[in-house]
Amino acid sequence: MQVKEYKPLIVAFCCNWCSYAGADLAGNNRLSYPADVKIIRVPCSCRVNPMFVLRAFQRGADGVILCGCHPGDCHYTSGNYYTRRRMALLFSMLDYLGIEKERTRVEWVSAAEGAKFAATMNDFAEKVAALGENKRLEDLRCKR
Amino acid sequence: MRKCSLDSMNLVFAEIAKAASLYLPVDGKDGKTAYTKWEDGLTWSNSLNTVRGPKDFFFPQTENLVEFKTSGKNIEIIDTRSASEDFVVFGVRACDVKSFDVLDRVFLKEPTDSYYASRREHGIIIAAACTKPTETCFCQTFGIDAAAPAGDISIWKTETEVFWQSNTEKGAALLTKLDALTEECSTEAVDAQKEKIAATMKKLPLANLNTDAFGAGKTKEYFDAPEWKELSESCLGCGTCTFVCPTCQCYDIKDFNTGKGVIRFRCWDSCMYSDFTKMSAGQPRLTQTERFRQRFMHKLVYFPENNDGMFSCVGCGRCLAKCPISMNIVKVMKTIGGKENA
Amino acid sequence: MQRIGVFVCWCGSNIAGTVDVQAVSDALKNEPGVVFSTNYQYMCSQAGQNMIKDAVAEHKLTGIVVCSCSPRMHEATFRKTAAAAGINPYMVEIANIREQCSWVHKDMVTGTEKAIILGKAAVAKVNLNTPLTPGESPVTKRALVIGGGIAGIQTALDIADAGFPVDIVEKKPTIGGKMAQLDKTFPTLDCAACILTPKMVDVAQNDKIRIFSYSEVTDVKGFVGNFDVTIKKHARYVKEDICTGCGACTEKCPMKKVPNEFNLGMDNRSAIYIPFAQAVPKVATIDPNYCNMLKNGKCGVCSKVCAAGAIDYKQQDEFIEEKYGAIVVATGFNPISMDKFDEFAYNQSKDVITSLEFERLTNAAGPTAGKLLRPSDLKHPHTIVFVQCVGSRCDACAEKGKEYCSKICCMYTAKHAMLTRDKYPDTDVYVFYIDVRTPGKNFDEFYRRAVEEYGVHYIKGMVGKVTPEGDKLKVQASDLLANKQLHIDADLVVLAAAIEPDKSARPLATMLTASMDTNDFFTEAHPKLRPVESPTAGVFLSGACQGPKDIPETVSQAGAAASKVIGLLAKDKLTGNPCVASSNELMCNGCSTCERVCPYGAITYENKEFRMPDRTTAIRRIAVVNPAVCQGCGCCTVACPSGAMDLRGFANSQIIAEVDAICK
Amino acid sequence: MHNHQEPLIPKIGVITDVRMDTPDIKTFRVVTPDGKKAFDHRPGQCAMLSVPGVGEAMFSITSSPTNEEYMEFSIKKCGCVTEWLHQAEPGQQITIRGPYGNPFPVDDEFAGKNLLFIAGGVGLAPLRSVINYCRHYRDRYGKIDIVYGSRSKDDLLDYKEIIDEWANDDNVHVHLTIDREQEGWDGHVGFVPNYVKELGFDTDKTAILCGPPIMIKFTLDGLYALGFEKTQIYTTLEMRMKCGIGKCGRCNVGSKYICKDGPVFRFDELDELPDEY
Amino acid sequence: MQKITRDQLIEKAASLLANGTVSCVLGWQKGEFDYDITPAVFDTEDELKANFVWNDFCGANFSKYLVSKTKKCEGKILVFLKACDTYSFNQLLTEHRFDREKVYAVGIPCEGMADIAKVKAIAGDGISSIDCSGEKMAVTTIYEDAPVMIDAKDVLAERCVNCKSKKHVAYDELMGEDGDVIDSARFDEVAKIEAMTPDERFAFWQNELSRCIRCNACRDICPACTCEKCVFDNPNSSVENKSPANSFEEKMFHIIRAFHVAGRCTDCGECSRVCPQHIPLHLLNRKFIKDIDSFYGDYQAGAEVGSRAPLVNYTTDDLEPGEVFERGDN
Repeated sequence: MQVKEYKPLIVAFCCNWCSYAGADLAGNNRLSYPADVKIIRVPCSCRVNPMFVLRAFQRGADGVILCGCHPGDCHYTSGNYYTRRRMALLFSMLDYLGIEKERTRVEWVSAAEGAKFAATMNDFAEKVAALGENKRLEDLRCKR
Repeated sequence: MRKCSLDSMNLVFAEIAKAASLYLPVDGKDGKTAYTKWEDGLTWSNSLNTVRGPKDFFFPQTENLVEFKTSGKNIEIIDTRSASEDFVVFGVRACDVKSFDVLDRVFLKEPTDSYYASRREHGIIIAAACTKPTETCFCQTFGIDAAAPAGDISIWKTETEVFWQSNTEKGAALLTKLDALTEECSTEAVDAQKEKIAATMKKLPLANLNTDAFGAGKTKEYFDAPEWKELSESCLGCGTCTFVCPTCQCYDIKDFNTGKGVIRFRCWDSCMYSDFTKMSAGQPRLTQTERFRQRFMHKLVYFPENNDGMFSCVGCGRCLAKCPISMNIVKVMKTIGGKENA
Repeated sequence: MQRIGVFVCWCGSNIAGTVDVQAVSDALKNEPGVVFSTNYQYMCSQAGQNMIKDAVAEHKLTGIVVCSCSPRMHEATFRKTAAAAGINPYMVEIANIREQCSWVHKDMVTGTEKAIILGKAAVAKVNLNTPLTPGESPVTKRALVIGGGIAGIQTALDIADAGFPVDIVEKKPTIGGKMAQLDKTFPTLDCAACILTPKMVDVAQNDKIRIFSYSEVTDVKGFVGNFDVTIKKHARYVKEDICTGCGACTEKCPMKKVPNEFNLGMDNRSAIYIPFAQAVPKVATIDPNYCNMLKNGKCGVCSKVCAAGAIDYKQQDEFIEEKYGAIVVATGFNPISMDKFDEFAYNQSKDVITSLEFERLTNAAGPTAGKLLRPSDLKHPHTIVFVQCVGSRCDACAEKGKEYCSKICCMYTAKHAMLTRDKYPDTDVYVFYIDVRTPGKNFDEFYRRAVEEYGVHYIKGMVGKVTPEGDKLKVQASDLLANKQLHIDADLVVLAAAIEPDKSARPLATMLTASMDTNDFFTEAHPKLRPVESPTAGVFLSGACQGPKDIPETVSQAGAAASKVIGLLAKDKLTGNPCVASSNELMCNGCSTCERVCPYGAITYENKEFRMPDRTTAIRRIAVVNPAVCQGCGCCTVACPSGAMDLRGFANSQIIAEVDAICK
Repeated sequence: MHNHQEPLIPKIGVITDVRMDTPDIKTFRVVTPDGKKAFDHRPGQCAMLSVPGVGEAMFSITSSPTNEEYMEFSIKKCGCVTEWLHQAEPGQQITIRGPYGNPFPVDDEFAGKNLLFIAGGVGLAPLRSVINYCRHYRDRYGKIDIVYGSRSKDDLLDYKEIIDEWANDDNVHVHLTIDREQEGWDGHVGFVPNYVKELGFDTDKTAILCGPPIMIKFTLDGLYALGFEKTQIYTTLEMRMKCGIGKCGRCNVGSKYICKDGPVFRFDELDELPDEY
Repeated sequence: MQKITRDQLIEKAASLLANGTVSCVLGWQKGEFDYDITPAVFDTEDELKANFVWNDFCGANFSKYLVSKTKKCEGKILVFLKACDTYSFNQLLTEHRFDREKVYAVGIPCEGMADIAKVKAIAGDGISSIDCSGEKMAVTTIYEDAPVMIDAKDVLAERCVNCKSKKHVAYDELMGEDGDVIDSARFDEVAKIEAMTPDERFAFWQNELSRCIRCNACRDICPACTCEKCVFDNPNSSVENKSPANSFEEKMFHIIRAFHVAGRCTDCGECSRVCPQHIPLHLLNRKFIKDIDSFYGDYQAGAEVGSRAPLVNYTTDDLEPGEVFERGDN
């Protein structure tokens, strides 16, 4: 019997200036990472509303990752500092509600870090895949 | 009339649960009572006063109506209704039983609501006489006898025994299934129980509240009463009273796009919400005062006008207990209906 | 609903090699809003672009999705194509199926699947796109420079040189700043006054430059290109336009016991004074704290001796309102107060001085006419101890001092030590240091000369305590290299005090909504790439207000700031980024949360009258975003609890639509 | 399967034609996928149209029941459903259910009467069904007067039909007016209520009103001044509706449900209702 | 028993009305029973004498009402504020939600408010009267002849057991003595949940949140939730919903609600008080407060007007989101 391989769905929010460019660089260098990762471009990581993160989980995402410029390097000077606080609190709350902590992550990836982008995505996808389907934050109506 | 010992109730529940899902009021960890699906060993709460009424069983807070799938310009309509399964709701108070009459008036009126009708057909109500009414109870105001509940089957509970009497064919059929666990008996103990309950009812603080001032034809008299403003002054416009009310039946129909299709569902709504009557063109009930008035006028005047004098309140007291700011229908009745009502 | 056209690019085999482009364009055909879908070898080519233009015309497209390389490559190209085809350029979205799909995935099936999903996300977004037009605002072609030190002077001269009018606001009676107080400058040892004062004269004589001396900025409104600034000109009780600067009044003034701030209080001046000989503007100023006439109406000598009749005891503070297109902050620095450094006995002995005081002591125009005499007894000091890093590079948790390196101290201390040894070879000079930092051009050579040619004793270690004893200063120090305690009987101790931003900077930053770091240095828009701009558009940074700097660095930054200003003022209109935040006033709470996270000060509040549901009206506070200032980061949109604040081009609904499409 | 008919489950409707009537009103022709009328209706009744995922809304059926081929809906752009519909093209499917509400009493109270229709703006939409019904059974009614006004000539609904057909009928008198002078308009200029007063109708008529609230208010005053009784005047109301069958509680005004007991009311009936519509 | 009496409050209000300082009074109105008290606006001394109450059941926090009432009332409004209420009062001022000039705030001491559920748990159902004027609370029911005497400490509301401050941080006038900020054990419950395994935590919250009926009482009573339009009511927000359609919806609602008030929530406890389903909503808010305190330093919303809330602030060396879990495991 052939078991259908479980493919996690991962939504990655990438800031336009660093991480999205980092992802492009990973592409330029042909550094592969799972196709399960789908990138959404945002101007800055601070544009990511916790609601977007929850929305992704509702709609069936198994993991959500935010990528932004390294602290201190934000194109808008301070955006990622706010991201850092917001997501620290959000992730801690999700953990408190019993949501697996490996499903959420924030990673700082600069435009020069194509390799880091690919490595991060490989690692994240692997961790999320190990957890299996997101059952705790899914909306059954949107079941894939 | 039949009876069984209180100790044998687990067997009785097991018997009922063989053929249908059985729901009964169970005390939760927080001391609050809620209808819970019976599992072996689960005992029946001494308090029948559940936080939420049994309305959900027939008119759930959310239910899917129909699904759509779209592709290009085309739409496919998918009727997702499935046949309801039989279920039994046990331990319903007299007031809550009466609330089904109120809901029937709305949902079974032509054109019949098939979702509700189907559940009504498949549900059996075992009503229990109240043993311990509380200060918020005022079912007597609406002519409801807490000691003689309607329903498919009525039961009375004493210290050691439970007495059974069927009121409908459905009830009789179910009771027959319990023959082995129950025995025929006289009504003596029940009559005594009824008297005891009646005596308690007289002692309730709201025992003298009456509906004389309300009913059909009172629209003009009360609509512009200045007291509405003061009564609604601190109303938050939340939906608590509506959602715990066993007779409130307003609903909203909404679409939910799952990404794979559109689910059209309905959910409880509240006339206390500011968007309830809001249209793109305008809003007929602009302020909370108007929305507040609508709720009580509907229960006390409009509904009786359309339903042979039946009020859409059964005196269950839930809104008295749950309103965050302690504003409720009793205060409204006393204020709007005149002080003589006090 | 939009009429969307989807264009899938093969990029030769770059995309088509791993993605079945036909399958992608077919799959996207049935997405909501899509009325046309095709694929082509090179969408960015002229032929590809023409294909888009034709499709727009033929299918009356309102939106375009290009599935191609990264938007960082060709978003601009396709926006131009859209504009040429007659639809708004912001109705274009790119699905990145090359860098983020075909190039990172090997398998055709996976690649195609992902490309379709990315395409769907782009389609979902375009469905919610709205045409955006960049806002335009006019530019007032005048610059304001706040601070008249070397930074402000250089910036003003450079801007004026390009033909734009500039105003300098200087809070002191004269421009010149710290550099005017210096004696020689490292590493070339040319005299500060000799190179500064001609520039001051240039400023005075430049008809494009106005100097508001003895003035300060009290209010700033507006935004880039359109600042409204209020300048308060303090009453100097002397008519600036009439005073010839002859100095007769200063000589005759009976009140001569006023500490002379130019010489850091080491000598006195009169109540009416001209700070120094080459002051610009060279006009007298009456110090109202000391003038008898102003204090109790008795005296009036200056008025009598003034041949020009320039004295005006009734003069009032004057408020000037002016419009500017750009503002340059050049507020400079000050040495920190030595009050907290009891261990160096600064407040106990006159002979413990700061390096800036030492500059005045060695300056020919200083209190000792350039002779190095110690302040207590005006004797020539034979042993001088220089202490470096006083208040610099302190622990974060220390109660005094600064965490940062003040940068200039190593060099000026080397200068002082060298000059002392040069002029007074009989003097023993010790320099106590933590590190000697000499990274500038010719800096290390300079320092080595001090040690090697001039025999300055450089000792790695810190001075622990200075105790005045008789006419000596007992200096207790450690020599870290020799690992021993030293005791030196010094005649003079010179402290290289840390420098800090001028106190006026903090309130100014608030007025400008320019951000500052914890040390009150202005923050730059980007530490590497935009070092002379403040994050607040139209506000530029010059000199030490941004961080410790020496003169060459200050001058180069001043020039850089000027060139940025010139670039701005050269424009007739400013075209904004249309992807800016905007607030829905009906939902706005006016809670100020958004304002607090905005790095650009783009959000202000106004009270607006609203009709309430019960037909009454009420005044509500609402946020207003200035699109000319907003840079579109979107931080405010998340801070806003009610969702009133949204970002054009990256709206909540658009991002959610993308999420939904990806998770479909 | 389920044994009950469910009123809340709609049918599929296909938009077969879209006509741009005014800058913000379009008229949609709707049939079932097999090209028939979705259901029969009476003049003045409404239908629930919906776009899955966008929402459902109640619209009056503007075509006459005597049209046996299709239904028409004249819809003004004012909310998300209407906005979506305005973008729709022929061939687009939507959903439809109904008919809802009470009709105008065309076969009883109106029979044999002279009729005066007064409409403003998109208010003509519900009346068009009645007018065409009455025109179809022309001999059942007396004289028909139609007063119709809009902001401008371009905002007049069904202008072509009015000019080409209604105005040419026997004993049908069309009185058009626009709010402000306009080039190419040689008809009456002024607001509907004033025009009604100017025209000065006899009270031997039944009046049927539909339009914006402000127009209704002043026209009523005018009609009363002319001697009309409340029992002679009808109108049709608009309210937020969800179910259309008198259950969801939204369109409740006093003891009436607009969707079930209305939308057509005679003014003496409206007097009994609290002023909340 | 409260230290300050009803009569003292009426006297204070009456004198402020009489001398024209205020034009109306925001106070507690007596209800049908002795515990169901309604916030109300009183315009005259007679109204106050007839209907004003002050006892152990006057828990309602009036701060939020100031947002709407100050817009409507012509003159100044007198508002009685318990110490905990003053924090909400300040927080609303920080967010410019009402005009301070239109309010005359009188701080009143509070000995803690009673939870009627706890009273009923001891005295039983069918309460006919509650007398809080004595040392002990005397509760009479229709089922017993003699009143049940209850120590007020035994029936204190959870938020009062864990009272965070008896100090008034805002007032124009203070009646009685001011208290102190209390180092309460309010985070113990949170810590207990943190100590559970993720599965236990999930089960705990699933059980709690699945009871939510989305009545919005928690939001509508919350003094931090004063949005002109809540995202959950806004059809354009994409997250609007009226009902718990699926267990996700309640989680979304409660997480986002808690997040929106994070750093602004003063921990007044009204949400848990009014929840008809007895969901311990304060444990969500307190989690954020606890995290904020431990990640970014102690911060009490509303302690002072104009303070910069942790989520609109940052330092360059804040901890990374990935580090929050490591701390949680300690």
